[in-house]
Amino acid sequence: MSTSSDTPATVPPAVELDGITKRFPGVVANHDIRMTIRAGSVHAIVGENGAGKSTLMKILYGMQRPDEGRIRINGEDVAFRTPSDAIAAGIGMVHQHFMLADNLTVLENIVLGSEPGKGGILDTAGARSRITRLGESHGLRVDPDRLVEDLGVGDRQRVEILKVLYRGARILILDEPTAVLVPQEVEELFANLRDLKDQGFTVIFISHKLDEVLSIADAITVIRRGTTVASVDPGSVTARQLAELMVGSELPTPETRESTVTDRVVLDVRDVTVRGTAGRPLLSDVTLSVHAGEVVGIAGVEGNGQTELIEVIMGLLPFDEGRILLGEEDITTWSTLRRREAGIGYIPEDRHRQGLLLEASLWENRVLGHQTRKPARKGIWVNRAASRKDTERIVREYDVRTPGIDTLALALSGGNQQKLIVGREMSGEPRFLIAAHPTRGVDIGAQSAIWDHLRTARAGGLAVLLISADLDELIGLSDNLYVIYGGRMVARLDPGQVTPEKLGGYMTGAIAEERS
Amino acid sequence: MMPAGLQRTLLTLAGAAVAVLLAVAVSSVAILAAGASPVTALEAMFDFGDTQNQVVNAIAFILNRAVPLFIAGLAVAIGFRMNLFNIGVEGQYRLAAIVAAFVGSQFVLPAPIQLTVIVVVAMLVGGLYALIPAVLKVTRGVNEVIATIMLNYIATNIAAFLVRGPFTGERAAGQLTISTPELPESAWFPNLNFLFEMFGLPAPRSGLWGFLAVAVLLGVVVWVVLERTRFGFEVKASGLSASAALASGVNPKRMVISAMVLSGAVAGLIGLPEILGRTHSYGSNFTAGLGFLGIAVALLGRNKPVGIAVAALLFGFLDRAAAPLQFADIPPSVVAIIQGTIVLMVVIANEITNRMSLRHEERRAARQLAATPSQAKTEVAA
Amino acid sequence: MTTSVAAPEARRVRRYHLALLGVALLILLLSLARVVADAPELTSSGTFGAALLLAVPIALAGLGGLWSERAGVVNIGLEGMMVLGTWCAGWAGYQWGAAAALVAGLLGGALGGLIHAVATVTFGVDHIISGVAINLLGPGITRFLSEVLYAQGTAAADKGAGITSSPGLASQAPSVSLPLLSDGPDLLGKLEATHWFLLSDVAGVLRGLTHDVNVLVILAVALIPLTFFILWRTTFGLRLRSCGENPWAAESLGVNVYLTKYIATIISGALAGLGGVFLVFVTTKYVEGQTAGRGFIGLAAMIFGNWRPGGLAVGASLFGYADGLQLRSSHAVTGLLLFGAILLLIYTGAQVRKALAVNGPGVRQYTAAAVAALAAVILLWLWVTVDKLPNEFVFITPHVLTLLVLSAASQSLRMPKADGVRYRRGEQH
Amino acid sequence: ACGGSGGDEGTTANSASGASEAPKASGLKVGLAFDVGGRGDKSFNDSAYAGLERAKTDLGAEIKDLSPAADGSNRGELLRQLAEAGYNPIIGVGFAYGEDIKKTAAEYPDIQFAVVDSASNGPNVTGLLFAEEQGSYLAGVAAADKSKTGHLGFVGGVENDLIKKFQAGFEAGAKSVKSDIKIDVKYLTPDGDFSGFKAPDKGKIAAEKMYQDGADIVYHASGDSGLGVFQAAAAAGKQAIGVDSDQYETVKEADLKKVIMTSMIKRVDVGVFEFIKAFKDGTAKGGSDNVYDLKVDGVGLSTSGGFIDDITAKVDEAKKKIVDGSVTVPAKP
Ligand SMILES: Nc1ncnc2c1ncn2[C@@H]1O[C@H](COP(=O)(O)OP(=O)(O)OP(=O)(O)O)[C@@H](O)[C@H]1O
Ligand SMILES: Nc1ncnc2c1ncn2[C@@H]1O[C@H](COP(=O)(O)OP(=O)(O)OP(=O)(O)O)[C@@H](O)[C@H]1O
Ligand SMILES: [Mg+2]
Ligand SMILES: [Mg+2]
Repeated sequence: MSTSSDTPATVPPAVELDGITKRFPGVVANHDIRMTIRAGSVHAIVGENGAGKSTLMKILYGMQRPDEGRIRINGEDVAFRTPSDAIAAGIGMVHQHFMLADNLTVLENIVLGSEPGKGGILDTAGARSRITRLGESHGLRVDPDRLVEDLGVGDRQRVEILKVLYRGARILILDEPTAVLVPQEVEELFANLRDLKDQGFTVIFISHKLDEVLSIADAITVIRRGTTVASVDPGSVTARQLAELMVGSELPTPETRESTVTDRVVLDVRDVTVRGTAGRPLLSDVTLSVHAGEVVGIAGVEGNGQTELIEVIMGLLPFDEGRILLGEEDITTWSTLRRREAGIGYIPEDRHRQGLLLEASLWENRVLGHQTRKPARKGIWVNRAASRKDTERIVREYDVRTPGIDTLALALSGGNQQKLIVGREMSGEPRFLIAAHPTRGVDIGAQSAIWDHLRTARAGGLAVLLISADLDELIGLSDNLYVIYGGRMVARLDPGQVTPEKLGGYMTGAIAEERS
Repeated sequence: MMPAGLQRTLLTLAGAAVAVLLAVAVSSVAILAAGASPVTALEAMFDFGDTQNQVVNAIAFILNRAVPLFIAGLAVAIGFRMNLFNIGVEGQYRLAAIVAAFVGSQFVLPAPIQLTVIVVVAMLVGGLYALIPAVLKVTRGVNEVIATIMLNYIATNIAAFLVRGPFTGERAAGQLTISTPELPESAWFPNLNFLFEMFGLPAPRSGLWGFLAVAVLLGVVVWVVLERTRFGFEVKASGLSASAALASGVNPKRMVISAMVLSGAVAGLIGLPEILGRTHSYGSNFTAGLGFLGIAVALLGRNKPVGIAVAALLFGFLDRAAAPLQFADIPPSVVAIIQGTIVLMVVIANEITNRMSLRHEERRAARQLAATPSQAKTEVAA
Repeated sequence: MTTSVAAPEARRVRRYHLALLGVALLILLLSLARVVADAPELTSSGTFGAALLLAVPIALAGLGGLWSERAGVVNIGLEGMMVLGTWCAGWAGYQWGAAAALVAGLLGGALGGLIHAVATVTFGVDHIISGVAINLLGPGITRFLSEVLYAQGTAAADKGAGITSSPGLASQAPSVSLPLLSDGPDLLGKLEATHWFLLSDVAGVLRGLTHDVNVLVILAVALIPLTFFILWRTTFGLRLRSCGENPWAAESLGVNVYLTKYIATIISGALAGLGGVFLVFVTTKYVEGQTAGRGFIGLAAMIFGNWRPGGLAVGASLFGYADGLQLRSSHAVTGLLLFGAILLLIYTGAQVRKALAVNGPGVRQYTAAAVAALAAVILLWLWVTVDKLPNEFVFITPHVLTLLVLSAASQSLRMPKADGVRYRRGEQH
Repeated sequence: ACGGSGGDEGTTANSASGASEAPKASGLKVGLAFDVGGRGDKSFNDSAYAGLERAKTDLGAEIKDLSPAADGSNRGELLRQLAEAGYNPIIGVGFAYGEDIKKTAAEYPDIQFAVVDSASNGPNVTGLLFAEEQGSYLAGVAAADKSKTGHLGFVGGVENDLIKKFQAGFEAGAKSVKSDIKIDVKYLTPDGDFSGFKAPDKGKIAAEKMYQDGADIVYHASGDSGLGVFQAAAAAGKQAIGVDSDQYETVKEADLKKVIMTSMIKRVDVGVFEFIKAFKDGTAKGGSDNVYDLKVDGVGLSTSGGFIDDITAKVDEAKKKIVDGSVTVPAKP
């Protein structure tokens, strides 16, 4: 894919980064980063989670200022103080997480910050026609007058790109744009990007998905632990080699060895429907069962009902029809607390929102969710001594890297926070565990540790419902794989047989409903 | 190395001290602008009088003033700890005070029973009145700040109606204040003057209100409940992260209701020190506004009982200065300015020190971990 | 494309018509209640004039709240800012007249807003906490200033100042009436005096709103559409609202979120201060304590109005109307009971119809209908039996109404998503 | 006595020593504690202060005045601090001091206390009472005489018993002239919510309504809110009656002066001064009330502006009847 258009040597590079260093309290996010990005190319940056990619891009976009180093755009030295400076220099950024105001319209989101109009009055009509034209010429069609909250992920992604194009950016930064897209949508996006490249745009592209990177990039820079470790040509490197550059070691694989599935059903979800407020049901007639010793994986594009499924099982979301059984007992009407007490463990998808009290100590986080059970509880009291002791055990057994158990949770890195959560949820001796994105944002060492813990528990008879966006993880860990699409279970697959491509087909609805 | 908790505490204290100093500086400017000397003002504030009597009176005044403020601060803090803004303490204590004063005047029982009944009635009324915004929030999603503000007005009017109508008591000829019937002596809370007499000091004129003991006890109970019990943990968790608490099985509706009712029940006690210790009835002179001051006291005390006690004493100390300042020909509203600026400065200082200590914590963790990975690696290798 | 463009337009038009229809219906019902309950005050021009007078400071405080909360800063300190506004207006007004009072009041309020902005935006203090501190500080500062500047022996004291009040304004703000209709021949007044069903009521309402109106009232009323225009039709307004919805997105597009929040909060304070100026204009001098909690009520009106200018105007009017009515006639308040009963009966009918239309259990509708019907019966019974409500209950009419409306409608309220959220540059939520 | 039995001994023991320890007054040291609002309220408190100042000039007294906190929570403390600083006599201004004076007077039996608007409630307490109802009665007589429409109004600031005395007297006086006279009554806030004394806008609205309904004279007892009543009167081209001080003199605006037909004057300054003088002369014994009524001109009607000059005879007649006891004015409506 390295069809680099011939550029005369006189054209300066679009971006040059020279010795960029950025320190955060306790972390050096970027250290002496150097790279050169050719104008009119797609340049990929790869690296593990936390390697410092987003930080580097935020620096390039003026959102953060480097402690050291120089930035040159089209050969000229620049010092951005705010994103407006970067925008003025022709740089646009699509962030890793959507940066959209839900209660504003698409139009308002797009024009925000560089609004057309005379005398401060917004020229809505002008903006609308410009957005429509822009959308048509780049194949990014969205209705400018809809509220963003009514849009799906794909549309939101398009709005984000339109935002950048609208500002006349010639250098586009895309920070993990494909994380929430299904393969088909990724293909559409790539078509757009190639189109842009042909029109002379420079694209900086960040992704963890190495196949994608190899298919789109003209050049690749690898970042490890905040510093540039290699610049490679996609034509002369394999995904495996790339990965080893990123990690600095062999890749682990989430392969499940032998089956431990029993015939004892632990969790039984029967015909669950959640209507929600707007027309389309959030979940319709979802049926699935998880056996002791079994890992059931749920594949699906974000926003297709996974969150609702988890919340229904945890008792956080009321549902309109159906039943849920835990073992023999009907838990449909049970409170979250009672479900947890009955042996449901929960590794939430967003650990900062649902899993931790960031401003509380580790041992208090150990109590969280277990406040009614031993060892955290003694009558009406919180058993501090026992909780602390058990926290020490978790820190030891799960290799949580922390100065101590009185440290506040926010001081830990994401991976260590995740290990603490996994340790906590396992220590309640659960019968059934919801593991939602258990290794998201976690470095590779911690990743394989968490996988090991899941496997061990599975061997011990734990029933696991695994939700993940990482298809390799899903295929590797699951005994059974369901695909959720538009709130329905559209397929049940054997992870031993399925390919990522086929999975993607079901996930996007490209392949029609089927039960195997 | 210092334990993390201690370090955080020290930083907080330092921040508070700086804030108080800054507030004093700001007020000094105001005093100078008023054409007086800040030094004179400071002297006046710390001038407790020349005689033992005066000093004892001053101390008793400060304590007597601090008691209701402390209780008010506790009431507010219970809600604040879980980001529940009970602005309605004002209405809750007023209504509780009048009902308790009236009920207490209707019968005569041995003092311990009589007092217990009054206290229980006050807590019940306060709690029930706080239940209204709690239920509205839980069932109808009504913002508790607005609901409690409205309920404050309503409580003021209901209290005015009651004291004038159904609950009114007899009055001496020529007395224009109206009040509920006077409490029987068994409902007069014994004072704590012996505390002074123990040290050979004269008893204060106003008497040291016995409710001080109840307040101290209440402070301990609230501390224990908030810091040591499962309920307290759930309050803290809800305050730090409502979503995490929910996912952990904490029932937010139950928490809102119980925290609000507890807050209201404590609020119900705010009026009792005055009623049981001094006026022996609820009258039209009843001290209003303690609920709002309670918010300030709770903020100063960072929603922790010990801090609230310190803040209440500080406010009591400043309020006492109103008279000596006038003796020194300085406008007494300097006190209000000092109180206002202290609150503002302290909340800002809290914010800064909090951020500093969090950042420090992160850095410390990173530093310590930077030292350990080699060990961890070797362990793995071994 | 055309349909999608037209859709929101159509929606807007429909909403506008609906609002007009609602107002018409309300007046019809009011006039019905007026006739049946024999309480002419319900629709008299005097009541509406008083309502306007009482609603304006509330609306101005509410507008202040709207500006800051749309930018994501919760402003419970409106009361304190309003107090600063009244004092400054009184102080400048007695020396240099009404225009100076206006400017000084705006500045005084804006100063309060600035303090709030420094605390919440720069230092990240919790918004409620900072607001409470300002409410403590406002009365303290003004009392102190009075004690210093209005003390006995000062020039101001000779002009009539005291510690609790400033001297009278050196010049008054002018008042205007609608020529012909509510002044001079006063056609509306004549029509009102006839007590014809509906016609007199409409005339009363119109005359009340147009007779002898202070220029500041006109300014205040104009500020409502103006606020709508600025916040929803200008680039600055878009930026401001984006700070209240998603400041991180705004920041990433080059919006200076800190600056915007500062401006919004300062304007918020200035508007609250303007409410204070209005109070001073009405009383022609500063009187300590004259704000009497209007800042809080303004905040309530704004929430009541779903963080929208039109809505907050309705909320403020409701307060003004209820308060004006009770001040003018305790008897008419009982007439309001009848009015409430009629409204509830209509609501009951609507719910029953909905319940019958829904092809499902419709339990919710039935309960709502039952509760409303019960309430209507109680109100009717009260209206028949109670001759004169105790004053205390009359005083709380507006507050009870607000509570009732909030509990009926709270779930459909939508506050700016990042309202009250601590925002720090470069940090994501 | 609040402290129960234990406290009593201490209290008596202290007060003896307190009195001996307190610096001996070189001359006359008079302390005065204001009600909420404090000195400079242009009303009640200032009137009391005028009496105090007169004591300074006429009697050579050393004077000290203190204002309470905004919530009035330190009234007792002010009295105590004055007592401890050797002031004697000590005066509390406002009925709110009733209870506090009672307690403090018991603690300092050697000091003479006086309380304005509240009855004596201790052997060393003198009540300085004013017959507001009598003054208001005269206001009612004047209003009824002057009224062309036979319709009057009364605006009370806060619905408490003190203000009701004004209402009762006014109604009785008006009815004595014209038994079927119509009197509209409106209070601005309930008891306990003192904002009714500080709400000119509300006073204006209430009075406006009365004028619209046909009242041509409105009497107000509503502190600062009275300003609104005058404004309403000016706008309606009608008249109003002021209260406490001669408001024709204290109100500065010319257009408002015009409408102030008369004011019901309450001579707190006289009460305060007379008490201090009596104390100096050794005749203030405490334990009784000094009633300032029409007889001693403690209350009365002002005549500034000359609006009621034509009915002086009628007013004097009514006054005479009250003074000689043939008419008793009710203190409750
Ligand atoms: N504002 C900040 N304050 C403190 N630390 C930060 C901040 N932003 C980033 N970091 C830290 O800097 C490091 C680099 O983070 P960055 O987000 O750049 O990584 P990344 O390569 O984008 O990871 P991912 O693949 O998860 O997106 C991480 O350790 C992160 O915790
Ligand atoms: N923007 C930020 N501001 C402050 N601290 C941050 C920021 N980003 C990350 N951190 C902190 O840096 C540490 C490491 O974060 P890391 O990036 O490894 O996890 P994470 O990527 O944030 O998790 P996730 O991928 O789920 O977002 C954590 O303590 C986190 O709190
Ligand atoms: Mg990350
Ligand atoms: Mg990133």
